[in-house]
Amino acid sequence: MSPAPLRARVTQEVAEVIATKRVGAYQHLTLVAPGVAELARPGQFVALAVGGETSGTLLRRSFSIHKVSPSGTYGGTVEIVVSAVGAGTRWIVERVPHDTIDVVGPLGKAFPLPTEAVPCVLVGGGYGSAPLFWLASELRERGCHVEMVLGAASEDRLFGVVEARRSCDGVTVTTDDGSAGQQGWVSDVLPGIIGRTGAGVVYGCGPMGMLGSITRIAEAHGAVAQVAVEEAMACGVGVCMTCVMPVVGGDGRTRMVRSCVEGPVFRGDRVRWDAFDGGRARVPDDAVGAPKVGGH
Amino acid sequence: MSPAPLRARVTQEVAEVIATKRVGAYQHLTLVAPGVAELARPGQFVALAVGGETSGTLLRRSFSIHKVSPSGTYGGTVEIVVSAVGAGTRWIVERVPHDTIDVVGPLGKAFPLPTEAVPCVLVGGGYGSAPLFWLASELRERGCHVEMVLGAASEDRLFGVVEARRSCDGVTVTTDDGSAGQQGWVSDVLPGIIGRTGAGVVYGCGPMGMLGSITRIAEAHGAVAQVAVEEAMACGVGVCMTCVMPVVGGDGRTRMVRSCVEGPVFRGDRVRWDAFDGGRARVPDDAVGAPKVGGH
Amino acid sequence: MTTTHDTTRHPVAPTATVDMAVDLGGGHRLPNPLMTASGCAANGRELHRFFDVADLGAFVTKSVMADPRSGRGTPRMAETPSGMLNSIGLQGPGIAAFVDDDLPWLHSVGARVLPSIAGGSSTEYAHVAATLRASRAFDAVIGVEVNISCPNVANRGLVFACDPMASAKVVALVREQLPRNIPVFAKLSPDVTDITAIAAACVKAGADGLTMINTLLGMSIDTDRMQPHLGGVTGGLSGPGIRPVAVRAVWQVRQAMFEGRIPTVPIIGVGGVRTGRDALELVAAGASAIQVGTAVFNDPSAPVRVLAELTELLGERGYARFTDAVGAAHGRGRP
Amino acid sequence: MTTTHDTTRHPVAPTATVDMAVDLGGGHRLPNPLMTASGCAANGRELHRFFDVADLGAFVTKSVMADPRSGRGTPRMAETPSGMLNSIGLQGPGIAAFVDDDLPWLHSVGARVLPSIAGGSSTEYAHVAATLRASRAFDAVIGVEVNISCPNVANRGLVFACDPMASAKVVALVREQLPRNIPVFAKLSPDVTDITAIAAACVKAGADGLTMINTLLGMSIDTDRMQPHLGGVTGGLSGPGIRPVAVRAVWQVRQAMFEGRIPTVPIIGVGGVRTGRDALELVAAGASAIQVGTAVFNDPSAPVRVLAELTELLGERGYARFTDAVGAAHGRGRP
Ligand SMILES: Cc1cc2nc3c(=O)[nH]c(=O)nc-3n(C[C@H](O)[C@H](O)[C@H](O)COP(=O)(O)OP(=O)(O)OC[C@H]3O[C@@H](n4cnc5c(N)ncnc54)[C@H](O)[C@@H]3O)c2cc1C
Ligand SMILES: Cc1cc2nc3c(=O)[nH]c(=O)nc-3n(C[C@H](O)[C@H](O)[C@H](O)COP(=O)(O)OP(=O)(O)OC[C@H]3O[C@@H](n4cnc5c(N)ncnc54)[C@H](O)[C@@H]3O)c2cc1C
Ligand SMILES: Cc1cc2nc3c(=O)[nH]c(=O)nc-3n(C[C@H](O)[C@H](O)[C@H](O)COP(=O)(O)O)c2cc1C
Ligand SMILES: Cc1cc2nc3c(=O)[nH]c(=O)nc-3n(C[C@H](O)[C@H](O)[C@H](O)COP(=O)(O)O)c2cc1C
Ligand code: FES
Ligand code: FES
Repeated sequence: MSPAPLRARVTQEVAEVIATKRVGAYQHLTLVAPGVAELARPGQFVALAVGGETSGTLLRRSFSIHKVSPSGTYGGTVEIVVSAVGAGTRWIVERVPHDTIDVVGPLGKAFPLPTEAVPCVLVGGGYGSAPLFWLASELRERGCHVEMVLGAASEDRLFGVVEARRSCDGVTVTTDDGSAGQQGWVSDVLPGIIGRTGAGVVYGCGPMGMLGSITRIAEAHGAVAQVAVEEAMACGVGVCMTCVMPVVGGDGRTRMVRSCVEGPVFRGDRVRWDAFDGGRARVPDDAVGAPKVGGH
Repeated sequence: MSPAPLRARVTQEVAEVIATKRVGAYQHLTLVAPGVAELARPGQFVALAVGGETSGTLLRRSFSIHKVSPSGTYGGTVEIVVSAVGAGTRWIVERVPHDTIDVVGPLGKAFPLPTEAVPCVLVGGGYGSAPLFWLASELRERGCHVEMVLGAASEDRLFGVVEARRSCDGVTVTTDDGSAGQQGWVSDVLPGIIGRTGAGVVYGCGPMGMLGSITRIAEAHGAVAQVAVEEAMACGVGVCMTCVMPVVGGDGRTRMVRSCVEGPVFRGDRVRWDAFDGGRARVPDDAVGAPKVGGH
Repeated sequence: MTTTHDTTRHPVAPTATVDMAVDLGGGHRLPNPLMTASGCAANGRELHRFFDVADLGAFVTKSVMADPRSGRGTPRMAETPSGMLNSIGLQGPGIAAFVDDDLPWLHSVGARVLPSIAGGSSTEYAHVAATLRASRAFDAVIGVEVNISCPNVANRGLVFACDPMASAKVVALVREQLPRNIPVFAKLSPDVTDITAIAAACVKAGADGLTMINTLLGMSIDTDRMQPHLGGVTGGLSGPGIRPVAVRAVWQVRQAMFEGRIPTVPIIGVGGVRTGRDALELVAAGASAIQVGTAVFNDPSAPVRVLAELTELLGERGYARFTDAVGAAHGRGRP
Repeated sequence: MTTTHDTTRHPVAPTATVDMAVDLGGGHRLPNPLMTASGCAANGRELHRFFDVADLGAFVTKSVMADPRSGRGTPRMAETPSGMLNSIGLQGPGIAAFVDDDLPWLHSVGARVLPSIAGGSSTEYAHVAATLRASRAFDAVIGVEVNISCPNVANRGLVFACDPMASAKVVALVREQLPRNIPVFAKLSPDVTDITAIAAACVKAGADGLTMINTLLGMSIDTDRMQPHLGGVTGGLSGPGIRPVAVRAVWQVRQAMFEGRIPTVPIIGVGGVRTGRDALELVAAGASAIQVGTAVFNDPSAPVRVLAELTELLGERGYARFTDAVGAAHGRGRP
C-alpha cells in the first residue's frame, strides 16, 4: 500500500457548472475546476460553498469526486453525484449550467492502491459508489481483477450500474426492496464474492453501518478493508476538529482523528466501530486524552 | 383630496419574473402578481423577500410600484424599477425570467388625487420617477394639466424620460453634471414651472433633501406638496415601528408616525423637515411622548 | 453513516389528530401554543389583514408603559446576518389609549390577548397592570407578560432583568395588581451570566410563567460614516441567528425545574423561530408555547404558518398531544 | 433620502499608502492587524497550504492545556443560521507536544505566534505558560492569549470568564510566568451580565490586552431524534450571526477605557468577521487587531482576504494608518 501524503496540494477555485443531469434519485454535476482535476486521486473529495452573497449557510458541503478529466474543451472538469437531503444539497442540485460554485479540493487521503496485482472487491452503498469507478480503472490498469458490489434501498438509489459493468470484471447488485438485482444487503453477497475471487482488498464507500460490516467480513476472509467514511464536517480542511472519529494508530493507541485530513479513507480494522451508535461516536475510554472519571 | 384608507387590502404572493431589462443604471422587472396588480394605486409599494431557503437576509426590500397591468397573458403584472445598492437589491436584479420572488403588497397610502382638475407638477429624483407615470395618466384622465420634472446625478440615473414625454403635457430634465437636460437641480427649475402652469399640487418622489425643497418651493407658490418618502423599513406592513418619521397631525401635534402605513405619501407641509439630518431623524422636543430632559 | 442529521423520513401520519391545546395557567385553554412576540406584531389590526388574529393561541401586544412615548430617533434598525438590530425605544400610546382602543379591538375580533407591560420603575409597572385590570375589555386577557428588559430609572438605567432583586420586585408588584386567574409571565433577558438565577427570583416573587428570551444587546457600525448605525447606539439583536441562545436558555431553565432548583411553571419560548422545525426545537427544550417575532417581518403570516408546520411535524413524530412534546429532549417524557 | 445606509461611493484612493502595522505591546511590531482565531485554524500547517501564515499579523493557535485531550464525542457541530455551534472539548496534544512540534514549525515558516492557553485550574494555566516560556521556539511568540472560557474544576465547572475573581487569578498567575515583553491577552466570554466588570478585573490583574469575544453558549435540538444535537449538549455559537454582540462588547469596553473606568489596553476583536467591512466595524468600535474564526471554514484564505479588503476600505476612507481608525466610531479620533 502506498498511502497518499497527509497534506497534499489543494486549490480553491470558482467553478462553472457545465452540465447537470438527474440520475435516479441523484443529481450528477460537472464542474470546470482545472486545479482540482489536475491534483485529485480516487477517494478524495471536494468541499463546496453554498448559497450566494446573501447566504446564511456558512459551512461547505463535502462530496466524493466521482471523476476528473484533467483537460478538455472547457479545461479540466470534476464530476460529483449529489443526493439532496438538506438546504445545502438542495441549493447545489438547483444550479443550472453557467452558474458558479466555489470549490475547495482535492481534500483528504485517496484510496491506497495495492503494490501488487491482487484481486479487489469494491463495495458502494447508494451514492457511495460515486468514487469507485475511477478507482476500478486504476486498479485494472495495475492488473488487478476488480469486482463491484452496488447496494441501495431501492433501484433509484443505485448509482452507476451501467458504468460498473463497463469498468469492472464483475458486478453484483443488491437492493433492500428487491427492485433491482438481488434482494438484500451487500453484506449478504460479499462473503461469496471475496471467497470466489480470493480478494486481497475490499474497498468500501457508503453508510457507516455498511462500512463496519464490510470490515468484519473482509477480516473474516483475510482481506484488508479500505473504507471511505462520511462524518459531519465544518471545514473539510483540517482546522476545526469537528469531523473526528476514534481510530487506532500505528502505536496501537486510539485517537480521535480528523476524517477530513487523515481520512476519509481508513483501513477498516483501524476504526473503532464499537464506539459508534446511532450517528454518534463516543470517545473510547482507552483513547489518548480521554476524559478521566470525574475529570473533564 | 381623497386619501386612501389607512388599512387597505393587501396580499402576499409568490410572483414569477417574466421580464427583466436594464434601463440606464437601473433594472426594470415585471412580476406576475395578480393580487397586487388588482388592488394597487399609484404611490403604493411592494415589499420583496430576498434570497432563497439559505438566505441570511430576513428583511423585505421595498419598491414603488411603477406600473400594474391587472390582466394579460400571464395574469396581472406589477412592474418595479430597482437600483442595485446592496446585497438585497443585487440579488433582485440578478433574477432571470421564470425565477420567483415572494411579494407583499400593495402597501402604504397612495398619492391622493385632487377632486378638481387643477394643474399638477410631478417631480422625480432618480428612480423616484418610477411611480409618477401611472400617477400622471390618472391625473390627466381627471382633466389635470400635468408637467413632469425628472432630475438625477447623471443621464444614466434618469428614469423614464421617453415615457414622461408620452404621458405628460410637459417635461423638464435636469442632471447635476449636465449630461442630459439642464445642468442643475430640480429645485432650480421647479419655481418657474409652478409659476407658468399655476400648479395647485406638486407631487414628489426621490431623495429626502429633494422632497424638503419641493415642499418649500410649493409652499412659497401656494401649492400643496404631496411627497413619497423612503425610510428604512424592516417590515413594510406596520408592525415593527422602525420606519417612523416626525409628522404633524390634524391636531397640530407632532408624532413619530410609521411611513409604511401612514405614508409613504405625506403632505409635504406636515413633515418636520427640521428634524432630519444626514440620514437620521431626531425626535423633535415637542413631539408627543418625546423624552423629557433627564428622562427616558 | 455518522452524520449530524438524521435524514430518515418519518411516515406521514394524519395530522388532524394532534391536539394542539395548551393551558398556561388561570384555566384559560388556548387552542394552540402559537403567539406573536411583543413589539413584532403591533397591536393586531395590521396582521389581521393577513390572517385572523383569533386563530393564534394568544396575541402578544407591544410593551405598553404608563404614558405615550415617542420612542427613539432613526435609524431604528439595522439588518444583520440572519437577524436584525432594533432600537425602537418602546414607542407607544400609553396604557390609557391601549385599554381604550387596542384591547377592545382585539376583544371585538375574538383574540385571546397576552398584553406586555413595561415601566421605568416598579411602581410604573404596577400602575400599568392596575389600569389594565380595570379596563372594560379585560375579558380578552389570558395573562400578562412583564417585559423586565427595561432600564430601571432608579438604578442608573440598569435593566431590571439583569438584577434578580429588581426583577423580583417588579414581578411581585404586578402580581398583586392582577386577579389570580391571570397568570403573570416574566420575560427574561439572555444578557446575564446565569439566567436560571433570574428565573428563580421571578418565580419566587410570584411569576406564574416565564417568557424567554428577549433580544441580545448588540450593535452595528455604519462603516461609511464610521459611526454607530442606530440612533440609539446599541440595539436588540433578534432573528434566526439567536435561536441557539433561546434554545439553550429554555433548556437550562427547564432543566433547573426538572432538578427541583426552580418550581415548575410554563415557559413561553421565543427567539429566532421562523419555521415549525424551529418551534419544535424550543418545545423539545421545554417551551409550552411559542412566540414568533422577527420572522413576521419576513412573512407576515409566519405565526399561523409555523402553527401548521409544527402540527404536521408533531403528527409525523406520532404525538397525539402537543403537550407530550414539551421538554421531550430532556428524555424524561412529559414535564 | 433618509436611510440607514449611506450608499455614497467614496473616491478610491491608492491603497498601498495605508500603513497597516500595529504594536499590541512588548515592542513586537506586527505588519498588520489580521490574525486567525483560536480553534479555527489548528496550528498552522493546514492553512499554510492556502496562504503563507507568515503574512498574517499573528497566528493564534488552538487553546492548549497541560495534557493531551481527546475532546468530546460527536456530533461536535451543528450549522445554525449564519453561524454554527461547536463542542470540541478542547481536543489537543498537550503543551509538551505543542512546544516540541507545532511552535517550532510555526517558527520555521516565520510566523508570529499568539499561542492560546487553557486550563481547568489557575495552576494548570500557570504550568502551561511556564512550559511555553521555557520552549526553544519561544522567539516566535509575540504574546499569549489566555482562554478563560474554560470550566473551573474547583468551582463546579463554572467558567472562569464568568467570575471576575477567578478570571483575575488566572491572569495574574499567567502574567507572573512570562517575560514583560510578552503581552498577555485575556479572552473574554460574552455570556456575562457586565463584560466591562470582567475586563476591568483582568486588566487590574495584569492583562496587557483583551480579546473579545469567545463564543456564546447555545444549543440546538435534533428534531428528528428529539434530543440535543451535539454530543456535548450545549455548544459555542460563532459566525456572522454573533457579530453584533462582538461589536457591542468591544464598543462597551473601549468606551469604559475612554471614560477612565478601565486602563487603556489594546483590544483584539473577534466574532463573526467574514469581510473587510465586518473587520472595520470592530476596528471602528475599538479593536486594534482582528481575528477571523468561523469564516475560515467557509473560505480557508479568509484572514488574508479580509486583510486586503480592510486595507482597501481604509484607503477609500482616507486613512493613512490603520491605527487612526481604531475606535473611530466613538468620535474621539485616535484612542
Ligand atoms: C467525505 C465526504 C464525502 C461525501 N460525498 C458525498 C457524495 O458524493 N454525494 C452526496 O450526496 N453526499 C456526500 N456526502 C454527504 C454530504 O456532504 C451531505 O449530505 C451534505 O453535507 C448535507 O448538506 P445539506 O445542507 O443538504 O444538509 P443539512 O442537514 O442542512 O446540513 C447541515 C450541516 O451538516 C453537515 N452534514 C449533514 N449531513 C452530512 C453528511 N452526511 N456528511 C457530512 N456532513 C453532513 C453539512 O455539511 C452541514 O454543515 C459526503 C460527505 C463527506 C464527509
Ligand atoms: C417606500 C419605498 C419605496 C422604494 N422604492 C424604490 C424603488 O422604486 N426603487 C429602488 O431601487 N429602491 C426603492 N426603495 C429603496 C430600496 O428599498 C432600498 O434601496 C433597498 O431596501 C436596499 O436594500 P439592499 O439590500 O440593496 O441594501 P442594504 O443596504 O444591504 O439593506 C440593508 C437594510 O436596510 C434597508 N434599506 C437600505 N436602504 C434603504 C432605503 N433606501 N430604503 C428603505 N430601506 C433601506 C434594507 O431594506 C435592508 O433592510 C424604496 C424604499 C422605500 C421605503
Ligand atoms: C422591532 C422589535 C421590537 C420589539 N419590541 C419589544 C417590546 O416592546 N417588548 C418586548 O418584550 N420585546 C420586544 N421585542 C423582542 C421580541 O418580542 C422577541 O423577544 C425577540 O425579538 C426575539 O424573538 P425573534 O427572534 O422571534 O424576534 C422586540 C423585537 C423587535 C425585533
Ligand atoms: C470550532 C471552533 C473551535 C474553537 N476553539 C477555541 C479554542 O480552543 N479557544 C478559544 O479561545 N476559542 C475557540 N473558539 C472561539 C473562536 O476563537 C472565536 O472566539 C469565536 O468563534 C468567535 O469568532 P468567529 O465568529 O469569527 O468564529 C472556537 C471556535 C470554533 C468555531
Ligand atoms: S472538517 Fe474541520 S477538521 Fe475535519
Ligand atoms: S416598516 Fe415596520 S412599521 Fe413600518
